[in-house]
Amino acid sequence: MALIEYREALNQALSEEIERDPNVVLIGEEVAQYNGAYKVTRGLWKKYGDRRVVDTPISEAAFVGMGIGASMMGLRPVIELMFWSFATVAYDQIVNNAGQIRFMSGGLINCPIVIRGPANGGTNVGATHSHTPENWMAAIPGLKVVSPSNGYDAKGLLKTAIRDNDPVMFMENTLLYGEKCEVPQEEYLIPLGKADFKRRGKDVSLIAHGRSVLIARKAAELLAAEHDIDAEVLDLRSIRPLDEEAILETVSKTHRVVLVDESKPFCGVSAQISTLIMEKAFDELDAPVRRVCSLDAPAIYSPGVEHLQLPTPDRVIQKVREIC
Amino acid sequence: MALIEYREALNQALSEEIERDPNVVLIGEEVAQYNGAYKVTRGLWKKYGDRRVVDTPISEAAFVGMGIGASMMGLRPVIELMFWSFATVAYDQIVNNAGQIRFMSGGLINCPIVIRGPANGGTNVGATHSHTPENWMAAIPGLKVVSPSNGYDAKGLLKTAIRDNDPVMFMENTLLYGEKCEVPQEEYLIPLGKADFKRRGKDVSLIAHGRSVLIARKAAELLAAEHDIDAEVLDLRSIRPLDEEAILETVSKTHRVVLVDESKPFCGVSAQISTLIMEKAFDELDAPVRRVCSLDAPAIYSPGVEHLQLPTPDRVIQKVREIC
Amino acid sequence: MTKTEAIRPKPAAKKRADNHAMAPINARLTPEDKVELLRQMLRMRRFEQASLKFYNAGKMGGFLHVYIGQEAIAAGTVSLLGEHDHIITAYRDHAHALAVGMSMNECMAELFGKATGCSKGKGGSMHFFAPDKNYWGGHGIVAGQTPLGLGLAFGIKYKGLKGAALCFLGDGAVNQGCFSESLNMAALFNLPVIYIIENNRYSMGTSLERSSAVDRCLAQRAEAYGIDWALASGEDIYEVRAVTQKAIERAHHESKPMVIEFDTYRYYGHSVADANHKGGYRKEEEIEHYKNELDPIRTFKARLIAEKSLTEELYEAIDAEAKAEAAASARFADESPFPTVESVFEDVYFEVDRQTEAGRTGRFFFND
Amino acid sequence: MTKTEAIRPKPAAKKRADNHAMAPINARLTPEDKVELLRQMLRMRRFEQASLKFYNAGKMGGFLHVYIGQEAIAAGTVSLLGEHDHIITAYRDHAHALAVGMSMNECMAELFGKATGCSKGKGGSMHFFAPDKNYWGGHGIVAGQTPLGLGLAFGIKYKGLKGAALCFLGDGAVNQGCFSESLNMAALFNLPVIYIIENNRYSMGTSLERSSAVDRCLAQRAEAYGIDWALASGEDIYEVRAVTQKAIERAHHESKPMVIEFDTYRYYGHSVADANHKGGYRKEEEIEHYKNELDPIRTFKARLIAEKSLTEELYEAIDAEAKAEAAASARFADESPFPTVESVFEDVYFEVDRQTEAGRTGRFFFND
Ligand SMILES: Cc1ncc(C[n+]2csc(CCOP(=O)(O)OP(=O)(O)O)c2C)c(N)n1
Ligand SMILES: Cc1ncc(C[n+]2csc(CCOP(=O)(O)OP(=O)(O)O)c2C)c(N)n1
Ligand SMILES: [Mg+2]
Ligand SMILES: [Mg+2]
Repeated sequence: MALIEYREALNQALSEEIERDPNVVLIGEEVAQYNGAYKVTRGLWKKYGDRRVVDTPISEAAFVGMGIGASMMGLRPVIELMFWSFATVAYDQIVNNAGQIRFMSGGLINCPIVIRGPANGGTNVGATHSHTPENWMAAIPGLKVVSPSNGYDAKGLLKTAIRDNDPVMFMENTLLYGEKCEVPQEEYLIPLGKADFKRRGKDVSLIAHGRSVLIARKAAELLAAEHDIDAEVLDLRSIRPLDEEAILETVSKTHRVVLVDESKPFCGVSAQISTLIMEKAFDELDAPVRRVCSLDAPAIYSPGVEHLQLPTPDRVIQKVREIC
Repeated sequence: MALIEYREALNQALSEEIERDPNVVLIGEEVAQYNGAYKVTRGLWKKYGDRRVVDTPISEAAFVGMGIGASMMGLRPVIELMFWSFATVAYDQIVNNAGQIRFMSGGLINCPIVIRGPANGGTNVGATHSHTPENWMAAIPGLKVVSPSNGYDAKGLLKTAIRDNDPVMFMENTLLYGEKCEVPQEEYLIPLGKADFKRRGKDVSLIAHGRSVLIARKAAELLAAEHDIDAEVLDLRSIRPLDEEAILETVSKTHRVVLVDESKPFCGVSAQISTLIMEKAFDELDAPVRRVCSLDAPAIYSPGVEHLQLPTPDRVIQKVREIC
Repeated sequence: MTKTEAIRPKPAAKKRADNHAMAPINARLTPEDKVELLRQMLRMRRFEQASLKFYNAGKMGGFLHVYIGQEAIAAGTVSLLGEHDHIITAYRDHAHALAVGMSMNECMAELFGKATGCSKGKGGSMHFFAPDKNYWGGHGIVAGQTPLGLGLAFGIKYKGLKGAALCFLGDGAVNQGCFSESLNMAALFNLPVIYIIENNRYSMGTSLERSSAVDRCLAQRAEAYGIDWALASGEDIYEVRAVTQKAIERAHHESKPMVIEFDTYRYYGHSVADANHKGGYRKEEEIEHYKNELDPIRTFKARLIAEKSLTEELYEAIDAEAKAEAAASARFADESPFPTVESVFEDVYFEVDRQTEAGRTGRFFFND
Repeated sequence: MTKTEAIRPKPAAKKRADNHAMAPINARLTPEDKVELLRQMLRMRRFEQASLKFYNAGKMGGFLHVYIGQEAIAAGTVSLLGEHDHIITAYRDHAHALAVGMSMNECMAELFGKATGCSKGKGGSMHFFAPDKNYWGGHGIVAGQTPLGLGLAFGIKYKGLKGAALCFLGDGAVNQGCFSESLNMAALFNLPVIYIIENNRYSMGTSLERSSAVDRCLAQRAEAYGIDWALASGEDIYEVRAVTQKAIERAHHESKPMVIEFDTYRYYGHSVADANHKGGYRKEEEIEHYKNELDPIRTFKARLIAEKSLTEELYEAIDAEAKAEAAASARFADESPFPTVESVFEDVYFEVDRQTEAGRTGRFFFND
């Protein structure tokens, strides 16, 4: 198996799907000649040319909408948002067109589009560029939301997302792009809606997605080493569809849960998971579900502070110890 | 006290604040000469003229942004969105400008704007026009969200919102505009962040906001009459700030909660309230918190079906009986 | 870049009309073809008149935006479309639907919110679709369809087809930013999209002058992007066809976008809510002027009778047939069942509906 | 409507430059005034060169978009502003900040993310603000500031003041829909907003030709809204002042909007990430051409020396002073403390910060 970067894993997924399906087309700002702001699309324009890899002006609403329109006709556009934060200017196209058109047409129109890009804080780019819009998107029935925590998952999930016939919001992470991971040479797919136990444990469940999975794993290691607490780490991988079975499985095993979620707490994904556990596994709980989220304020720029606004292993450990 | 419509109560609030503060200006589509799509601004243009009541083109991003810019300079714009659903096209201005500018400027810039309009389903206007964006907005620290359930509250809360120095998202309801309610002649204000017990009871707490309060009250009546269950009804009035004290008070009194929330369930306001109760009142609960939300799909047009997609007293009663 | 058509020289209207009638695309019409165009316009009108009646009888909910007065545009443009030409419009979408060949039954049933409607009662008046007929809706968010139209054109070009995407929008819709963005991209990528502005002079209660700052006209805004444009009468179906045909040819042969603005007028209110709104934002005389002088059906009928392609009797027969068809569609709609409540969970996710592997993995819906 | 200035006739540049120098707004400048303009440009450049150095030394995070090469625009336009004139720009905002009179200390400290920064370390490079100096930022979302600029103009007009709002944006930003929407509203409402397009020919790695379809130039898009526009050199501070002054006068006296496009160039990359990007999307010779032939500081310096308003010695002294000021600001920034973690909950809600009644009612923050 090759040890490759998360960005390279995504690049392979894109390249393989372009080769596989003539309807796959990449569209976005700087994705072609510039190789992508974060180099996820490196080399693809050179290899596949103008038709398959398309640079756009700074007009997110129009190029996301263009992708939706093209997907209705059977293309499989993969749209890059340079940052998921910029979804704010394309929100109408995503919510009302990608999200509602299948329903409003009584199932006549499909929208097999993928919208992808990084969605995270932690790089000191300030409040407007550090949104984590999983909840804005997953709140909309009709959309799917995926958030891979490592390169292996990223590749398998992105290939699945591209072949999926529904609109998939694919949320990556600039802090993960350079992380390395083993990825097999052979083709593989990872289904959406299937969470993954990244660590088995018996005392407490840490449920997370995206980079928060790394925080949870780090916390789990420290809990084992320093506090004799054996934590299980469940990586949701996709937010909608959601692997409810896996969540309930781990809750009924450990009876204690800490959610780790870089989103803001109010109506964030963690609020939904907590509610789900309340609704489906109330009697399994030996303690209230705890959450570790980003501190509930706009993202601060200061490099001296921003990392403390995000979930840290320390904060996870503290919450775990409150309930263990 | 005069018995007036909810829309008239809002109209009075606008009129009084225009008179009171020369910086208050109403801006939006059809708010002036047409008297508002739902007639909330009726008569105001005629009375106060072009300067105070301004019709705009169909350019939500620009006129919301214009309002934000003007508010930075000390005006108090009250922007009407013909439907809150159209916030999708102005989402960037709301989230990134209204929501972040105070923080990003280290507190140098204030944004005393109100954005108001109806946010509800139930009028058979289809999926794109029936969004309930409380959660999209309240998820953003920096914004405030208000949702009054009757004319008395609507008037007092709107006047407070206009005088508030932070951006307030004020969500009304087309199905309530015609509802009548007693409103005093004298001026009054209702603070944001103060929930209101619309009915006292001891067996179960129904927590709701907006029109769902009416559903909860109806359910409470039926529960009393037919099932001998004495339900308490708490009207949140504002979503952010949130009256956590009142929520915890009722939970510790009844130990059983059903949330009634017209939003979709995934990451909706009800998910946040359920999570809050989990976090702060877990030991007070004798049963899991239950939710009654809109059925989790885009809003159906069909007049024969849409009312069943929204919370109904029947569905509330069913949930209450599951836990009582 | 140059504009294709000068601003309509009002005094020379008669002469212009004759010119358009002689445009090859019109000159080659048989009398039967012409009568068919008229019949389509009549069907639109009778369908919508029936819909108004049943709306007022409480058979529908929400909005009903009728197109009455504008029929020459939908009928004329759609009559030109070939296999690879596609169309998409806003919420005032009934006429375009009938023009592409959707049945009155499925349309009326949709208005009634019935399971037999074209969108199974899920979309309503604003959301008619028939992708099998290259009709992509029916969109409620003002100008939200304009990037989708761009996408249709992108798809056509990507697939190497000779086709055009006709994307309709209103005079108020031009002021939504995504339309400007789309114009820039259409020009930059040479996409075969034709934006057709149906300028009926009002967006709800706001007159054109109060919503749009322009130099000469709305279509001229295309110039800023180097896009060719035309301003034409939307009341004369020959003119509609002649002007649109040029744009389609250019799209087919040069893969170039174009913007066409058609002058037109709606006789009713914006939606049923102000259907009877008179003396408010529009003067009674103004409405009467359009109805009496410029009605697309009336003028076309007169022309066909004058040139003997049509008799009064034939007209009456066609009209009676259209009325009967509309009435029958209302009966069909009325007798059809509502969708079930459970059906709200259908047509949300493709994968769930088909129960593919992807549709069975994980949870998709979150009702408690 | 007519354009104020024809497309720049390159061969006649010399003559044109002399004309601008003789424009009243420039003719009345004393030698001291002129030296002051130069000094401002130098301060901008030295500040940013220092910021680059400390960025590379790991003292900052995130983005750093430097303005080097474009200084004549910020210095020239801001030098014209009076009490009721306001400005707002995008993320390339350091020079505008210094021009309005913000101190290097508070700016550099902001870049370092320190509590002593103009935004208390919360905003960073893209978010400098000084409302007390009529400077409204500093905005990271491309074109997101354009409706805010409209709002500033609305505020000025509403309050009955004689003022203008100068809203800067890039050549890539013109393709965001909210800018087009703003142009329409500016024209419709006759708002005194002046949109200044700083056309440095690239948006990140995309050349103007690949991002914008135009007829003649970007500013000409204003024509579609009946707005007057100008295309001018952004390298000659006299020209910048002369053209901008006309727009300001019009805004003050007629409350009319205007769009100005200034040709300019950035010597460094879009942001630090591609700061040394050479031979990629831009040719080395192109960069050298601008640096050698059109540098706003170099050419203005030469002009002042030629007309004897400046000596080499004075220039060296000013330059040394600017460098020293920048170096001192870095020391100040370095020695300043970071904000506390708790401070993330400050400056979110006015009412909470002031602990007004409204700020004490209900819960505002939701950390578990
Ligand atoms: C983004 C958005 N804003 C506002 C509305 C409400 N609205 C629906 S139609 C309309 C007027 C549109 O006028 P025009 O584009 O001229 O089309 P017409 O109705 O005349 O066909 C308005 C304001 C909407 N549907 N979407
Ligand atoms: C809505 C949005 N899309 C994309 C970006 C990323 N981005 C930041 S600057 C930029 C290029 C802008 O170029 P231009 O307007 O020419 O300004 P310049 O950088 O040349 O000053 C891009 C694509 C963003 N910040 N916001
Ligand atoms: Mg119109
Ligand atoms: Mg640029």
